[in-house]
Amino acid sequence: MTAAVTQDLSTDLRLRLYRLQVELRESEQRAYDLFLQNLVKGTSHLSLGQEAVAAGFAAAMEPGDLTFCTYRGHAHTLARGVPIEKVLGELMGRDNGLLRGKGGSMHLTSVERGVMGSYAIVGAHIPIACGAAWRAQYKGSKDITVCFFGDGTTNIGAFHEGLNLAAVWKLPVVFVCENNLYMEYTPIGKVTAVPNPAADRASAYGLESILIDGQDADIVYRTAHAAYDKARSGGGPSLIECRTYRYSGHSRADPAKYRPEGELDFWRGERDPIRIYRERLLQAGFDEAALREIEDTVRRRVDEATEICKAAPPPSPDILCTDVYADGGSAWRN
Amino acid sequence: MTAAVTQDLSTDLRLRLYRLQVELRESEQRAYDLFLQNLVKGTSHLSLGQEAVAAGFAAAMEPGDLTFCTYRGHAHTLARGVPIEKVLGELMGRDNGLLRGKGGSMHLTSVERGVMGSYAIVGAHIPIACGAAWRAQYKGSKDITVCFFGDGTTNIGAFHEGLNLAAVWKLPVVFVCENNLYMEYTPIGKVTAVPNPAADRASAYGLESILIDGQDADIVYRTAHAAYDKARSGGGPSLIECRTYRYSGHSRADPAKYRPEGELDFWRGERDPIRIYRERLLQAGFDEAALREIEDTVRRRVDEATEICKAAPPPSPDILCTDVYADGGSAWRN
Amino acid sequence: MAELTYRDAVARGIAQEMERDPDVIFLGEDIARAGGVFKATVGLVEKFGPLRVRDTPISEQAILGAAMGAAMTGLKPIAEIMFSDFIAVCFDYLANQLSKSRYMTNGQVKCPLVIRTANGGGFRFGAQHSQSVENWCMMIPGLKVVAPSTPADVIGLMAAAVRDPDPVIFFEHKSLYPVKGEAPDGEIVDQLGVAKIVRPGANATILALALMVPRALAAAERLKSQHGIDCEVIDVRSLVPLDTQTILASVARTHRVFTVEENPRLCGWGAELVSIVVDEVFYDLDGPPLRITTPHIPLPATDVLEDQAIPSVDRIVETIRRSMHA
Amino acid sequence: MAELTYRDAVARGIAQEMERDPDVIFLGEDIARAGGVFKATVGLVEKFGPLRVRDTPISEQAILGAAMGAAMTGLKPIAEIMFSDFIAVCFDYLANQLSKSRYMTNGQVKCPLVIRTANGGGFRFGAQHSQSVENWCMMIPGLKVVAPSTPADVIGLMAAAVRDPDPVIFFEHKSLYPVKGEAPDGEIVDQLGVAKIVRPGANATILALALMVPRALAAAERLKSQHGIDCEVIDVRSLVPLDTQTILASVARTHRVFTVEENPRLCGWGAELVSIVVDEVFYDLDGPPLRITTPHIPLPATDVLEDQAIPSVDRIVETIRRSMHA
Ligand SMILES: Cc1ncc(C[n+]2csc(CCOP(=O)(O)OP(=O)(O)O)c2C)c(N)n1
Ligand SMILES: Cc1ncc(C[n+]2csc(CCOP(=O)(O)OP(=O)(O)O)c2C)c(N)n1
Ligand SMILES: [Mg+2]
Ligand SMILES: [Mg+2]
Repeated sequence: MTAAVTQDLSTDLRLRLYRLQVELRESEQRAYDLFLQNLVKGTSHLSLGQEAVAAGFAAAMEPGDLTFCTYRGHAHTLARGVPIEKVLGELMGRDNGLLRGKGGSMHLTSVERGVMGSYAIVGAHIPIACGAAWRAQYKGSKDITVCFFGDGTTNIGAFHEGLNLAAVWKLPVVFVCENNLYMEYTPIGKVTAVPNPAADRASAYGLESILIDGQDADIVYRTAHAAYDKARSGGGPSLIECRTYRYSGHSRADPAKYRPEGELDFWRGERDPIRIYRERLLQAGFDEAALREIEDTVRRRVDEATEICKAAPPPSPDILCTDVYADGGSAWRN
Repeated sequence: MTAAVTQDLSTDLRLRLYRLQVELRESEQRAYDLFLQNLVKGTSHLSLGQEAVAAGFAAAMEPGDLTFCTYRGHAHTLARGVPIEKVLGELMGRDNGLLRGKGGSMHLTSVERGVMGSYAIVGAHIPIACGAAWRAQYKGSKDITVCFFGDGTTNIGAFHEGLNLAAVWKLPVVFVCENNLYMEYTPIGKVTAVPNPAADRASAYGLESILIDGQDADIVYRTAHAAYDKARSGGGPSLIECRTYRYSGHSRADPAKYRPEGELDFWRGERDPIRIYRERLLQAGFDEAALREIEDTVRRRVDEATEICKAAPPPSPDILCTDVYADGGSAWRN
Repeated sequence: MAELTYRDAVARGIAQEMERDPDVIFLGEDIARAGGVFKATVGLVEKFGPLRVRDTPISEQAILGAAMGAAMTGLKPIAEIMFSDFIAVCFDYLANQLSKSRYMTNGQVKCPLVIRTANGGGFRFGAQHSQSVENWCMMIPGLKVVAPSTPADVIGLMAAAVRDPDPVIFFEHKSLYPVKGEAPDGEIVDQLGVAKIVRPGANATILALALMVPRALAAAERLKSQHGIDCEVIDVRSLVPLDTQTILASVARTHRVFTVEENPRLCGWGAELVSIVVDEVFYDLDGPPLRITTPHIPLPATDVLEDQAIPSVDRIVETIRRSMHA
Repeated sequence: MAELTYRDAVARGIAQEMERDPDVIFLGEDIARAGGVFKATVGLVEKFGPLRVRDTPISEQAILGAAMGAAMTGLKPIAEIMFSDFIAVCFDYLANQLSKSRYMTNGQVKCPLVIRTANGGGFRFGAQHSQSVENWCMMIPGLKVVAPSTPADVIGLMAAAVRDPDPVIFFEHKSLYPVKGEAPDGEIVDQLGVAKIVRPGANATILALALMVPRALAAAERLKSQHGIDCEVIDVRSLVPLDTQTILASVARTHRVFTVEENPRLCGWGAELVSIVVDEVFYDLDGPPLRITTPHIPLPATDVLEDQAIPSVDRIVETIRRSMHA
């Protein structure tokens, strides 16, 4: 892991990275509160603690670039500019949700914003992301595709097939492994043949081994940028492993008792991405009031979004059978 | 690839390796002749040219060790001592066949001889072999499991899942990649991200990279022996890539026109495993008459086997619905 | 007699078989130390140790492949596929491998194993974590398919499945995990291929499975009390082997049949059962056999939509009432 | 009008669509330089180049995943799965991904793609290379399922499938590849969801698909000439969308229905069609609807056994004759 060098990042960009991380943190925290209030339907998988990864990769993307993520996708969806109320609304199963409640928290999608879906079958989206990148290559368009997944995902077959295809076809796709140390409840090291589940496998696809500190948004941003440039200029795919940590349990049902004492405190303390970034900005001479202003604005937006969602009705039962087929319906017969 | 060192192999073993290779060659050649005479039903996948791999790995196995192979499994089945007529009979769809015609050439199995099946879905048997090895580990029995597959198989998901599981659980299984340079008709290099499809991926499973000359039965035998010893003594799995070549097309329907001019001649000439081995034996002072005697005996056995098969009837229609379930029948209802 | 949940019955059923036979081993994702994501396997690793209760990587093909290899060579594995939807990522093992190897090898290879998996809707998990996929398995020759609806059946059918010499898919219903029921003390061993008449009735036969059994029962009560239609409710329990004797005898008595299933409409097990009925007792029927199913759609996530999709007591009542012209 | 084989019709159908629309791309194993293992795609890479006709690794999940990703973002991929049995190794894409993404995303994501695959028996390839798996796909909401029986239908239905905005599974029958038929010159564009009455008849309706169509026709001829039973034969062609109008109208006219399918018995498409018929035109039926299927067994390899397993003209004739008491 290289040290953060921040000089060449613009002031604007640095504030944007900070704002984004705060927004992801506050939104996820709110999702958790709403769950405690029994207002979130179904399951949810929070990214608390993993904000730097989502913020850094998204900030380095251009409009038109594509995101593929997993059920743990709230942060990646928000980071592409999808309004908070559309995400919270979907979690709450309201008609104003991104998918009007049809998909739920595990399938957040905003084609408009380039979020081409959240996938709940581990690894399935890796080949799908290849296909999106293949389209760009075939059409000669300059967009790139970014595909996020967890450490546990590196042990499933679709990972292997997708990585090999991307490498052989030199596709403009960037694979991002968020290694948060656990698959569901099992430590990743117990079920994986190599210590770094993605980085130690890059060579199996002829790719460079890249392992970075996922708690440092600047490092993430720079790494992302380099990989995107390479992809855009025909250099093919990258596989980037980010060391990170999730503060909450795997999903809403999980109290995460399997973690060793002190582990959470360590990460939430000195390894917290927002704390790290805030301190760096202050040290670099940014005005604390400006940071407070960002934090307050974000909180207001999250509050507003929450109210919008609470006021929103559930979807109409009429949409139960719509949009199975392209004609808008579900008729399987003439 | 290391040079062959033969001193420490016993005379008996060396003759056995020779005999085995000749037997595989003659049997496969006969299968091809029978196909030309329209006596082979369905498809068939010959191992002509790949005899040293099958002979070397089988000769190093103990009774009770287990073989898992693919549709290209005639040689591996014969190498464990399954009678030639049982293999040819199955290819010809006769009642005397190993499976009475129910399985066909792609599913040769002899539980009695430790041949736990030939599998026709690429890669499927890799996790299955893990399970057999897991049983040995759990039961504390000393047998090992050997799993053969092709270069093209390294790109399918099941390969990845099986290799990782075997490594994590330290299973007594030896994976053997027969790299014959082609998947079906496509050169393996065109669809694989690394030059050596298995050896270059061993590190992704924390395994040593092993790449050997698959045309030299002595090298194969020694490598097999070392891997088996390691597996038997609790050292976990090995992944061994053998460079080899198939002389015929992928399957009976394939004239193999996609191969560059001269390639077949090169392999069939100076790289032929039987020629290599015969010359080595002669140089080491073995009597040519003894080798001729082996060759003649094998040919006689293949002739006899052929006659047995030609005389054998097709299976009775009565077996159509037997052995779907353990009660011997196929009743799905009471 | 003890009261226990369907969830606890799973652990008890597995423990009963592991205690009896040291060749029974159990593998799956997060099943050991964590006790399973549905907490249905809590305590097993403590009781039987990490060599018999084994956490795996996220590798469903490796899970089923390893189970098959172990079964072929003498063990009796129980493999968990966490959600039945994930059968799709390891379907080759079900469809082409463990179901067919006995036949293909002329009886040489045996695959005595159990695949248990959480099936069905009700948790607002959306389209990839809520499906009922009994039909994906019923259509594959060589498999046996079981789906208990009560805690006692969980234990008894688990025992029957583990002791069966063929591969058995054991569908546990997610929404039944918290449901309580009575179970006798001591060993419980049931039989595959035996349906249960859980409510006798004279006017029509309702065939149901898993979560649809309590719904069919509730519907039958209402049909009786409000509409005077007396339905016989059969808990099919086992799709393969199928207890056609009990089913056909009931239809021959009642002259009408309705199936209630969570499968989406096309090619569900209801279609198979209806086809068997019309093939074999056509002339006993007084009216069309009807299927009550989830519509042919992916499952929606949010509650108002999911509740509408899966057959409800209301829908069962309405369909039967209308069809019986009451 | 030209005579061509079913095999050549595949390449012609794909070429017709690739010529029309530069967004149509084609991928699969050994499809380009080698022209496919069934030689059904010979000449395409020469005509359209290696960027549009692309050989892949042995990675069926990557093939379907890549096709889906390309379809979602604007292309119209045709993906080959060499043998339909291999659908089992990439079933997640069919069952959970490309079929469901439109619904789950409230209509945002579109998946206009075609998966073509060699289906069915007759080549003595054994249990893992001979299956008919139309039912594996028909049961999945969101998919369309097509299975042509003639060269002209191959071209026309391929065009319809490629131009369709939904994912379509296109089952080519291995045993039909060498069969010749007439096809009009020039562009051929057919329609999904339209069955064809290939032989009108008054006494019974036979519903068949793919290789079973010529067999049903031969059986109908024999039933007529030898037993005086005049059967209407319907080539169903498209299982989803299903032409229930043509089917139900025919049954209402003939009062009897028989399905002929290669699917193993349980939960085949025959069960679905029978269930629809009894649900909707029960009172028009003069006798039980019967299914003529492969028995519920894995397919055997050798000729004498395979020929016995798959419905034959003899078996169709016998079943219908006996059921019609002729
Ligand atoms: C094919 C499949 N197997 C299992 C699951 C259940 N499951 C959901 S998330 C998860 C853990 C994934 O771990 P990782 O890839 O590290 O991602 P993280 O949740 O840590 O972000 C598992 C096992 C699934 N959704 N899909
Ligand atoms: C899952 C799957 N995909 C495709 C095939 C078709 N197929 C049979 S053999 C083969 C090539 C395998 O190549 P390799 O692993 O190198 O083995 P070889 O035939 O060269 O011994 C292919 C693609 C298959 N049987 N299974
Ligand atoms: Mg993780
Ligand atoms: Mg090969």
